[in-house]
Amino acid sequence: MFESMPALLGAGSADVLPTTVGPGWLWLVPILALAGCVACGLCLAMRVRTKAPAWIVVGLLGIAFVLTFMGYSGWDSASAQVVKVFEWIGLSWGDSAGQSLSFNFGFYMDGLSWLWMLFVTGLGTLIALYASEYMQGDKGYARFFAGFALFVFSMACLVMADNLVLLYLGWEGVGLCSYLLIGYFYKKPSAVAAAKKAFIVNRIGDLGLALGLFLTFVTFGTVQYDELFALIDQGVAGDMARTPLSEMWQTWAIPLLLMVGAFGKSAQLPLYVWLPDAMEGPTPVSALIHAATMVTAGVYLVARFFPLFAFEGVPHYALWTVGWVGALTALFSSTIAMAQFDIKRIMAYSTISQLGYMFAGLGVLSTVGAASHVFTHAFFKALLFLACGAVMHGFAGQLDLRKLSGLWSVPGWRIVCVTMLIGCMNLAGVPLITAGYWSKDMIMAEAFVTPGGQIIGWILLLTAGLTAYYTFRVFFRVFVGPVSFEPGDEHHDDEHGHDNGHGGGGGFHPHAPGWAVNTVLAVLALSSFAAIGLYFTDKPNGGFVGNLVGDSTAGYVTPYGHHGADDGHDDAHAAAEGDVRFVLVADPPAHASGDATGGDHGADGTPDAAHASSGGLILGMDPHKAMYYISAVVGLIGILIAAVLHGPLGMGGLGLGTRTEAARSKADELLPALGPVARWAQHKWYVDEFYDFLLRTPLRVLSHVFHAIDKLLVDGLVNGLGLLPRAMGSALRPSQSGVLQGYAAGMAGGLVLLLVIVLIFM
Amino acid sequence: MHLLADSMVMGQVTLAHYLLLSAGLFAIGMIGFLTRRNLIIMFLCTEMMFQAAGLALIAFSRYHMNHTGEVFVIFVLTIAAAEAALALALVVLCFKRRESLDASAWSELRG
Amino acid sequence: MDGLIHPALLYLLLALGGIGVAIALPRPKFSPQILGALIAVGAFGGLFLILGLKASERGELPNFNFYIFAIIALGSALRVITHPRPVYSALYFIMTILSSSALYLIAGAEFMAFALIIIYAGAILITYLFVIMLASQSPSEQEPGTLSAYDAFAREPVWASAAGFALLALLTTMMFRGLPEMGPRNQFDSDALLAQLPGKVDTALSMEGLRGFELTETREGVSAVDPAHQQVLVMVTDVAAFNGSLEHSERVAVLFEPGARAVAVGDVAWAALPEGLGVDNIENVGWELIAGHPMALELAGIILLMAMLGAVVLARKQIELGEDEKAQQVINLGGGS
Amino acid sequence: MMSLATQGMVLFADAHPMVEKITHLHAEIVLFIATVVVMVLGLSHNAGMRRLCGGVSVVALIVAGVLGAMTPDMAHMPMPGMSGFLKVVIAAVGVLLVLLIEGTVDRAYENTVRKTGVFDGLRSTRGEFYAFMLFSLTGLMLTTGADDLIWLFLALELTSLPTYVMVSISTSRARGQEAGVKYFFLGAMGAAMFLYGFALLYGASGTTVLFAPAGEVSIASVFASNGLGAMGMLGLVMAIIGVSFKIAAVPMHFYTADVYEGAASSVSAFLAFVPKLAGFAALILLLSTVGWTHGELHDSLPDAVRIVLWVMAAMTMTVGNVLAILQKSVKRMLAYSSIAHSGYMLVGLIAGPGNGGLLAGNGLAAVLFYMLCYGFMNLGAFGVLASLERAGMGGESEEAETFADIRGLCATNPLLGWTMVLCALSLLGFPPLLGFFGKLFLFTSAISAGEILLVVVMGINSAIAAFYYLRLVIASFIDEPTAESRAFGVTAFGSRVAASAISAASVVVLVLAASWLMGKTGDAVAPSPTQQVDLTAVDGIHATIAPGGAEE
Repeated sequence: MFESMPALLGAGSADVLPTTVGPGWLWLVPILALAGCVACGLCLAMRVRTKAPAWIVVGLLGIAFVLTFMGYSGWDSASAQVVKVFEWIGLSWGDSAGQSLSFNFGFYMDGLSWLWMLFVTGLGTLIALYASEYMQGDKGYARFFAGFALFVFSMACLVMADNLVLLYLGWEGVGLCSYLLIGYFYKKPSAVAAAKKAFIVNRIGDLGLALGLFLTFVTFGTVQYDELFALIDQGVAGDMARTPLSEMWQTWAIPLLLMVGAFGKSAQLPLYVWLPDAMEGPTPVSALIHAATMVTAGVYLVARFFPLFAFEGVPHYALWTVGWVGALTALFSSTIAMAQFDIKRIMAYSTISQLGYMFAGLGVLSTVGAASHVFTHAFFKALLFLACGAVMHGFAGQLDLRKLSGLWSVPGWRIVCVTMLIGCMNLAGVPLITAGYWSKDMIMAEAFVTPGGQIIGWILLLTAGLTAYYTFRVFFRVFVGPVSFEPGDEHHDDEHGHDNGHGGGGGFHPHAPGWAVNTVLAVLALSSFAAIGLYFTDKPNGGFVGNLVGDSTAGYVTPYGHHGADDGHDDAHAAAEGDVRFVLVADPPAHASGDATGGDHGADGTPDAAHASSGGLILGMDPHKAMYYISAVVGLIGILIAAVLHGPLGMGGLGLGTRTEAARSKADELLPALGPVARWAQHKWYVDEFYDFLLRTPLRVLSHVFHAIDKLLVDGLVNGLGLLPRAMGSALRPSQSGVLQGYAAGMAGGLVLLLVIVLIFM
Repeated sequence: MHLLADSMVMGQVTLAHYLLLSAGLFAIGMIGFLTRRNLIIMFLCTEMMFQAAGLALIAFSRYHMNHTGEVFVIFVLTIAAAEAALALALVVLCFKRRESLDASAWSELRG
Repeated sequence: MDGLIHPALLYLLLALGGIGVAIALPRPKFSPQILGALIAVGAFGGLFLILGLKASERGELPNFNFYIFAIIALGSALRVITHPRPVYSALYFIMTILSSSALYLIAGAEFMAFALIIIYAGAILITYLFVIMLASQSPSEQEPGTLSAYDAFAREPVWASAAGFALLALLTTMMFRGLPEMGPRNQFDSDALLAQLPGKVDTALSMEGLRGFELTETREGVSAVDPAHQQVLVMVTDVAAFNGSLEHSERVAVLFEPGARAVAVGDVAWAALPEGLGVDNIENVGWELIAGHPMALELAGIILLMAMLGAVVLARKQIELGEDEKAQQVINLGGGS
Repeated sequence: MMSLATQGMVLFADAHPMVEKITHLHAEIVLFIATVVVMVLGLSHNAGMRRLCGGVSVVALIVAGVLGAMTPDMAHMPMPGMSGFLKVVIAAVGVLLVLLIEGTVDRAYENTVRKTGVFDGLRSTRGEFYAFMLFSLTGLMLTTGADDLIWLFLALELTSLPTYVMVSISTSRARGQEAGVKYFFLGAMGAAMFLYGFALLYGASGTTVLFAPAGEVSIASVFASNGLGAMGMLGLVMAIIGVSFKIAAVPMHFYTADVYEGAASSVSAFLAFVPKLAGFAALILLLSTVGWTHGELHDSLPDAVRIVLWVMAAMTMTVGNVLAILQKSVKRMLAYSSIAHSGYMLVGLIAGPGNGGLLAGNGLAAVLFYMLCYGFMNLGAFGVLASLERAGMGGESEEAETFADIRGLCATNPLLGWTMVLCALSLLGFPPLLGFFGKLFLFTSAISAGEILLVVVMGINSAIAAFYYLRLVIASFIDEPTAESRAFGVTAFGSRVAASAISAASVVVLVLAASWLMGKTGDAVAPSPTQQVDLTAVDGIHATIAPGGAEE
């Protein structure tokens, strides 16, 4: 049977990560989170009004983080630790393969799991600490932390699971927590609607995952990762005949189904609609769940099943879809972000956009890039959200960037401003000094050298510029410039005493963040920078994330070997492991053979040749290097435009400094008459013309179009999903007329119709 | 009684006669159930459908030359009697409340 | 056998019957019920006629009485659903039951025929009549001879007839198609039953003057051993099987010496079976009921008990508190003294 | 000379299946005795004695459950262990149903009696109500072990006839009677349909015995040797359609919502479990006579039957779900969802016991397991409604019914609120609750049977179900209590609350035992090792007795 397999696959199971028995105490990590949930539940029942729930959760999550870190330190890299806690389901209905269904409550800890667990527990602790202050005084304090802890528990199950069923459990669990926490302010109808929307859209994705799960079980006869990946590695299905996977349609169908699940959870086109609305939840929830952790579960899922996604010898429909959808999502949502005024919504769209980057990265086989971006994004996006949250909290719910300005100069807000700047720099990809720049570049560079990925690369590059623009638009509008703000109309349930907020800026005193918020922001800001350091440590193996991904299911199918000088991460590792073998279908033969001829690693050895055949040179340079320059330039241009249009360089100019709110608002309007601005400075017209007709109009139109598509088509689709059953129900409702004989007629008619069916098919 | 009794063996064509009659009674019973609005007549129609089944059972019993079908009919009669007892009690109860035997009078629950 | 009735003819006549029923159902204004009934009965008559022709072709024409009672049964069934007065409907239903019982008789189910008359026509239908009398508004209050609105006309006669006759068409199509495919028939086992009715054998033999036999069941029938004459009487239930050379199918008694292993034709002394040594329908049914379905019999008893209880519970005064009691109840609930 | 005496004995034993059968019926006998006891107790003048009814029923059910667990396997059945297993399930759920039904009928009257001390035997319906319930449960247990068409017919009727009475008398409002009339009349029509089907099955096979030991004639053996034929097919399909009235499958579903809404909540809970289980047991038995060996791979029902069930399953799921979305009344919504759940379970019936190949999901085990899950979660949801009441017109209390009535339940009554949330999530199939495992099992079996399209329909329907189950969650967990919903207090009958809470707890706790339970259901439908349809046996029956006279 082996002759039917590609020669490359002949290496046998040696390529699977060897499994070792992990530390038995690892179950404490999820259980601590669950204990936190139970404790908060008790607090809720006992009507505890103090901050005890917060401290319990912070403490327990902190311990969980420490335990995770200990476990990670004790992890023998290049192996997957398996911890079996107890057997959950053990059924068998025969002796042969596939005639049993068993799965454990157990953990499979390879690099991917460790990476995710580290930032899930770490960020979880930090954000819980933040929330301890942010949510202070809210009536549902204990309820919030119960949901929060339950989320961490579910996420831990999802990430640590050693089988698909437990993953599915965690998957649904995080969805439920997300639903409960989005609907946390249940008095707001919009929050309830958003919660429902999130849940239902996620159900569509979950349906894909569930079908994928079943199909996996049908195909492989097991849902346990270790057995599953061993089979995939051997390239055979789990039936008696050991059918080669390359001959089975399931091999490409399973990834497609899993992909649908991933799209739902990670808010990709067209299932992204729930995420912007999800911002109705409390900001810490947005930061943790809807920016840093849960939404990356889709990336995790694809990375986890990467061996199947990139399985050689079958069409890679799923991988290509992932790449293209990711790229388009990135572009699409960044254009929408440009037209928004609500800073949390901007962050939400930017999250979707960045998730698009990650998927695009996966699609172009850069699992390391995707994982790196997940990692850095987790920090800086959490940071951005928390900073926004601090602003929102301080200004009584004001999130409109037209109504906030110059926070830099407001006393007590300096830390928020500085951290916000750091976050924005990361998101915008300010070259060299920000982690976001490196991780984003990793994806783009891979895209350009991947055959067929150039267009994705260009899209991502364009998106990078747009990202830089809208990120700094927020920063310049809100934090720089003259002090001017208008408090929101939201009265928190807490007793902070902002009830005089309605009187405009005059009587309103923004409530500067306290120590917990500032500490968390500072720690996150430092971490965002420190994340760069992590890339450059242990360089031969591609840095911290590269190492981790290399020692996981995502890395054991390492894609192309080719890398720029500065982060030759997975390459060397891959070379050492000797398993560079999966190539895209679209790969030209030359490249494939280069890779295929017995671990020679043509791509690695002669990168230029390989790239010449596939991607060609850009600016006479190796695409990687070129990309570093190009993306740096693009990013800086974006920032520059933002500065011109919204910041110190624009409008009134640096020295003029007397711009009014009205003028700034006008700048965002599409009105051809720009009024006062035109009169101020003639020479600014060029900028404005350029802005209006060459840049802004098309972009506004584009974003309007996209927005319309969003509202009409995608939203409509989702609403339609609800509408169709309702319409069917309304159509069927007359059948339930309440008249006895009407029912009897229905029964008789049904009998006749079914007998006709029998007559036809007999 | 042997004047009426047919030959010992019932052939397939004779069986077809009985089945046609039985199916006819069943269909007429169903039509009656759907059209008549008097609760008592409606129930009478279900009795007719039961009777149709009974006739088929007797015919099959003869055809197969065993008596299980006849015994089945005894039980059908039992159930018909039990159902009739309950149905009539229920009809009386309903009549007391609405002073009408109209089935359509009972259509508050709907949707 | 597939060609019992040509499908086109079958469906045509059924459609005619459907139209007839639809016409016959009572309507508020113009209601040519007689015409409809005639059409419907005519259609059914046509079907039976065709079947009868087919039967005479094959030489298995049913008893002529069958046709009479079949038409009476169907006609009165039609009248049950078309007659606007409930009492008449019930009476016509009794008519249906009576003709059904005649058909039972024709099919040789004597016990069930009479049971049907006693139980159904006698007991159940009388209850119906009683309830109809009880529950109908007395006509004297209103103008005599008027009907309740719900009795006066039928609900959706056309659609209901269409559905009913479509069902009939499907049923007959499939049943006629299924008839020739039916499995081989079981043998009439009433003679085998003799084996299990030793008392009956004993009585019959005594009546024939064959006394003093010890009766024992064997596989083929009953062996009656005459100790004095060292003879064994075996009643063979299936002579053809007992000896392939015999073609007639009377039941015979075979007398032969005890201990004989094989029975050759020459060794057999044939004697006619005593008169009365057969099993009646009622004995068959009784045996099938008691020996075959004893637990079902118990179960039927439980169901009847349940039905009795149910009827009592339903028919007695319900818990409907009067106005005073309701007021009292409110005070009780609210006051709680 | 042969040993005539011995042979005679053997013949006699053969002729009396009663002796043999009665060893399988201990549980039913105990229940029937308890029924009679309860009937008599309910007429007592002593209020204490009258209140014993519930206790006696519970004890009897527990004893019946234990006896049911000890029921010997019925070797001649295609699934010898099914009856014993189901009896235990019935007893377990039955106990909860008894607890839930406490106080259903004569609250107002009991209160009057309590105040005045005057007993009017004519107007008490307390004992009888329990009696009807036990009658019905007895019938249900008998259905699970039916090996004869007559038996099956009687057992099904014994299951359903008492429920007609229960619905009619469960409330004194007109709605109860309307529900009773609809249920009864349509039920009688359904019964006529399956009776006609039974008659045709008898006609096609010449016997009413469904299953018999190898070598004896039964419907299963005749069908196995002669094929189904058009007559058998017609009979089987009519029987299936008629019986599907009990499980509320399309096109026999029309009564469901009206009846569930009109009856008291506790009776609705009863209706959603008892007749439904009876229907599924009957369907499993009926389908077993033809077996799932007709496909190309010997792995499916005969085409026509499969397609009929397919259409019914798809329609049932869809109709139930889309109608459930539109409801304002929780009871009606649960009724429609009950239709939908029947649709899911029909998928398991189509899948059948599997062919033992790769991933042999056993659809029948899945059906039984799902029925078990459904029994608990549905009972919990109805139980919450039955546990909430407010003073209504005329001193009679009203039960909670609409979504508005349970708004903010988690805040006003956390126990009931969380019961509702858990049961709703479980009904939705939310992991890791019990309902999830039920669906998982059904999905797996359907996929292994190759019914991919049906699985997709089922998946879509599960997604649609989210719309209305979430409304339950939202109403009880997220919505604020209103004055209207605050008017509802917890009923005086603590056992109802206990029954609901126990159901919700089971939904959570049984998850840990899910594997064990699945194993049990798997055993329950494991085919009999001796049950091979002996093709030669049938010929043997018709073969004439070989000449040879008296044998040795």
